[in-house]
Amino acid sequence: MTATENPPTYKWIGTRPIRHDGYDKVTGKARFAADLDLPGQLRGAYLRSPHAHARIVSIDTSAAEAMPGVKSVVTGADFPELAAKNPEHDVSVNVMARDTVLYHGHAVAAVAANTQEAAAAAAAAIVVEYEPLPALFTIDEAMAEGAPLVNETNFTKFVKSDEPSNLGTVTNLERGDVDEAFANADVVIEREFTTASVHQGYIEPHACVVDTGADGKASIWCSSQGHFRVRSSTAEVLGWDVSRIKVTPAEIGGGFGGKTTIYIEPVAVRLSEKAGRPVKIVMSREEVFRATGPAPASKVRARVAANKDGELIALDAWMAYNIGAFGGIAGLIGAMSVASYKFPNLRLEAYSVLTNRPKSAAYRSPSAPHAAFAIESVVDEIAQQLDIDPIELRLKNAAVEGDLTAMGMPHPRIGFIECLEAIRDSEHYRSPVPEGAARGIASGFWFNIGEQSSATVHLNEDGTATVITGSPDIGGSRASMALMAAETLGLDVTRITPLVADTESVGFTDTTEGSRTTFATGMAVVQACRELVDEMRARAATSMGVDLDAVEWVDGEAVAEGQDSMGIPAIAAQAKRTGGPLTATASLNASGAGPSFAVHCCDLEVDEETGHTKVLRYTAAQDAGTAIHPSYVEGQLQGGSVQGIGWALNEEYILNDDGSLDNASFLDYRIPVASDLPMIDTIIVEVPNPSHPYGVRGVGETGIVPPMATLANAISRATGVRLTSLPMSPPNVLRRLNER
Amino acid sequence: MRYAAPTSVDEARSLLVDNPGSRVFAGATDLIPQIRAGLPQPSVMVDLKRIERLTSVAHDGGVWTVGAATPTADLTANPEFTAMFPGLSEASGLIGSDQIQNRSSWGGNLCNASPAADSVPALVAAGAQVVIATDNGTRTAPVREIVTGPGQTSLADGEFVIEFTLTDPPAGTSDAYLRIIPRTEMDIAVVGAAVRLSLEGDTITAASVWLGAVAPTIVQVAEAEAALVGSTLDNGLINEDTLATMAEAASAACNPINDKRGTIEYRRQVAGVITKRAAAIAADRALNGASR
Amino acid sequence: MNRTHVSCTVNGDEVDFLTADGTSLLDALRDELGLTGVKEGCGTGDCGACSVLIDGKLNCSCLVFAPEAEGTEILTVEGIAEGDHLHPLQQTFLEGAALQCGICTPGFLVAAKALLDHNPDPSETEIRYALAGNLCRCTGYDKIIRSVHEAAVQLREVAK
Amino acid sequence: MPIVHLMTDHRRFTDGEAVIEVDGATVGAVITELERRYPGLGEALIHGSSAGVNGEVHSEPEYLAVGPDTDIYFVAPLAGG
Repeated sequence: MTATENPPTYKWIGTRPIRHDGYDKVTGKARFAADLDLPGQLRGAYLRSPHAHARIVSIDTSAAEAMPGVKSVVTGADFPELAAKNPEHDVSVNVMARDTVLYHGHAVAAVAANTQEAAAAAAAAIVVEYEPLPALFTIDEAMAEGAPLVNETNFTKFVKSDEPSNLGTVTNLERGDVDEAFANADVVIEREFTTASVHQGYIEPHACVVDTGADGKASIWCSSQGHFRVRSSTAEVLGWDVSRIKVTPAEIGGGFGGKTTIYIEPVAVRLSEKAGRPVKIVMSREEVFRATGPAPASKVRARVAANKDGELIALDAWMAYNIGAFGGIAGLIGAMSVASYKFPNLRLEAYSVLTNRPKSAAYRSPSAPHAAFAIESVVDEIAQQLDIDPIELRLKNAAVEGDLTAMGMPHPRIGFIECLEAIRDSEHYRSPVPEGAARGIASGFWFNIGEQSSATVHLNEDGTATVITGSPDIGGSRASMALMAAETLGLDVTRITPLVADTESVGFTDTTEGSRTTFATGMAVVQACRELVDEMRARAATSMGVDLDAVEWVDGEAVAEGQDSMGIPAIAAQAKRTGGPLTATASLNASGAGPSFAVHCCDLEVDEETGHTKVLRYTAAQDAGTAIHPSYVEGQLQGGSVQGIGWALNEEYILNDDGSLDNASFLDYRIPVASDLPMIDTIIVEVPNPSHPYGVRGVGETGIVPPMATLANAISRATGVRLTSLPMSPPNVLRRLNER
Repeated sequence: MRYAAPTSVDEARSLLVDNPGSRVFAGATDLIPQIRAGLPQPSVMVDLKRIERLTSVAHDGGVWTVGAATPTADLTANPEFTAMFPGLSEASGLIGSDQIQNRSSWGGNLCNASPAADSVPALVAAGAQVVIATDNGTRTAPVREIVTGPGQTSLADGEFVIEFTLTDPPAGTSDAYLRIIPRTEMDIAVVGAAVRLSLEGDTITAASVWLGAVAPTIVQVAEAEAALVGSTLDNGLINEDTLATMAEAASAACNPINDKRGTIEYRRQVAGVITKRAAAIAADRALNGASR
Repeated sequence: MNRTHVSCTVNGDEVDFLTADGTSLLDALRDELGLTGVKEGCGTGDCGACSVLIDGKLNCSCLVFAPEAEGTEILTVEGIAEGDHLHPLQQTFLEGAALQCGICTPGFLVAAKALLDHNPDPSETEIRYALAGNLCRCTGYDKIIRSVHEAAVQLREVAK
Repeated sequence: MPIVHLMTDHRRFTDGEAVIEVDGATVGAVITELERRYPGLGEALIHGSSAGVNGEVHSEPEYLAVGPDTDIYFVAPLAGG
């Protein structure tokens, strides 16, 4: 279903062609990073820290080096020390520990050998002497007065200080007079919320194949959301110029933010260099859980004040994000993500807190889900207490164009109201709540970003076109690029081949993150296609012998009065005579990314004897701006929703006392399985983004923001118990029900 | 490490006797992850699935003989077996995904000796016996005597289970198995409860109640059995007092641990819940089976 | 480690290969036979990305020792299409946008084929439980379930 | 003159002042002027912010032209997942 405001008429945009890369993916031909092998290739394996925090006293690799089949061994000593202020410093240390291990599973050494088994055996034969240091795992421990340092090289960002700290950022945002608002409020609800650390859970483990040459250059094939960032980060970690590295993106088996950074590539480069052979590293699932990803755990205290007619007059929140062993800005982003309601009075205090846990990574609207879980829960409780329909309460307070986000900037044109109305008017919301079940709704917001993109369009000699970008395709973006090119050129989408090129074959392009690819890279594609259209008009004018001004471009054809119109194949066929190959390139730093709001609705029932929650029905409405390929927009909404449902119900990092991960497998890190879920209905709301030629906002991330509160709000209505801690797993739910 | 696929019990026995550190397997669904996780590798991995007797299912003279390596998918797909042992069939069908079901077996589920094995409480409730290959012949033992602790069995070195035997349930007898898992599939039981009971008219004349995943080995809930025996169904339902007594007894019988799959408190509480639910299902089945 | 010579049929072709005895069938298919459509997501039987049919039965190839394949018939995602004619499941997955990143797709196709081979008219619940051993993190399963259902409809039409 | 809006975090350089009129034809010129007036603020803005101008967020906006009535909102740099 699509709710569209003044729909423009498009020929290709909004259609649902089969994605171009789909055929290879359903026949097993698609090449993911682990599917590539090079002649003479070695396999790499890691030794990882058995301590959450320890000084490395010594590393003895001699036994490993002497083992059969072992070709190279690397440790922290094989990488240059970067200055603490270097933006890649933390990545460098995370890739391979130097004198200190900072979390259980931190890479300490790596081996390349003829076989995976030989490499693993040799890694296990490396002898490391550790001197354990105090390890901190929770926000409370790390923020406690006099707490030992998690990481001696962390300095709080945006603050001038020479003292290392356990805080990555400290943020205060304030407007209005919060204390007075609370003093005058009719209703005040205050709750403390906690969320567990969760993993992105992409099904494909990190993998790369690296070859290094005698010319001192390295070629990397890898799974990544941004191969240009792989290039720059790897170069920095190695102390190299980027020109020494070529990165070719393989198909990527899921990322969700977790593949926006690097882990294995510089290690593979050094192993390959030292061995003089290609090296392949494929993480095990256990390594993925122990040493990559997770999104932060959090603790949020939220207090909301309202008038009795449901006007939300103030929000006062304290937020802390457990970001693992390295600096980061999760707390700042979390505070900035507070943007859904007008809240004339607002006070946010937010912290990014370091602990001896794996370095946290982005995960789909990073930091926003934690804040939304708290605020959407408290707002819902206000609606309950005032006996106001939860959508009506939100409609009354929803931010519109010109209202301020927490960071003080006015919203551009946004579609929050439209999303609320879409759910309010949906068949789902209008239908009675099933007996024994309860219904919940919640909303979510994410900014989306612009950043740099490049695109090249080649018109082939037969009139087909190739669209080349530098944006790894994690969810169907190639199909979107082809559709935007088809629309702009007036060319059948099946006559367009969209490609993702390596770092040497296309202009610089930022990572696929921040829901930016269809927006920003799409903008580059449209710009390149427009230039190509201008060039085709010029060539047609030459062929026709008329002035350029006399030629118009109409539905894929050059049209001039008194002349036979020329289609793209005819123009392509004339290319050599009219000036040579037809090609166009565009590069840009996109501004004007359009925020995307979402509103979710679910019906669920709770087994009050066992604490099980069963989601019976789920509907997600989200503002796409314009849905270029509606199937893949729906897919983003559905995928985000289900990741959120997993986050809400069962996913969590369970740490042992020593900081090791107790559930480093898909058996016990419980992402939703097909039988856990109902169909996920979607409503694509289209409030076009005025800053994009086709109105695109980007939809990749917001979908994960509302589900936790959506479910908690429904559970509250089902049981009378307000759950404030994630996951709402059966034991946790039953414990709270017992306390009733 | 060497792989061997004997085709007879004798051949398998010889491999085990001749190769210290060897190990039998059927589905390998636990063995391969254990090897991956760094547990010691067996000298010889003896694949039992090529021995016909170990993958055969026979029903003869009121006795079921089920090869120890028979895939559980074969059992759940067997309508005659499932009609007689619906609870045991559903317990067998809960061992992992469809993929796992084509590999998992009673023999493996039993001898892996996890306290959470789904089929074991149901097998014991059904009075199953195992035929064990010893170093010079065979011996028979009740299933409940095999597991002695987590990862521990009473099987001597070189012994392996050949087959399971079950006698047809008496008239008016049926069973049920329920488990608690966080999701709907793909999890290890947090608690499992098997109940088998017999009816004469509306009166329960025999009952067997066993719990999994709440102690180092499965646990019999004798008090629940005692509460059931002699009670009468009211409109086909076990009365509330009996259910409450059972639930309380089941909770009390638990000796669980806190782990990543559940807390002590949770396991105790839900053990009672699923025990009474399983009993209700078993009673309904016994009644409807008996009335047919 | 001992090595074993294995002969079997893979996607209709008789093949043989030499494998270390402890090697998984998954690694043998990928490394010895080049069938990299079979994916590893976990190596412990929890994600289903390595699903194959062995003698018509659905298996996680990561939980099978390669020597066990002796004499069997194996079907991988590479063998589902007949020549250049896609299997209805492949076609409905494409048309129904049942894949995003595509890493789980081979396993889902094989598992769905196993389901439809013995249950031509599964309910939504049956499809969901039959595919519970296959993890997908991108789609939320919705479009996969719909596509399997649609393929079942098409296969039943063909069978008529 | 362009009107600069500062996040709370940046107001510690301005003695709590949230909205400041600053001369400059580009965002970069505005930042330079802010640094001159409030030592440290310019550096903080260069290394830790994007700018919202005319409803669009710009990353690394130093050369972006601004008019006499343009509102400039300095916000933290964003990424995403």
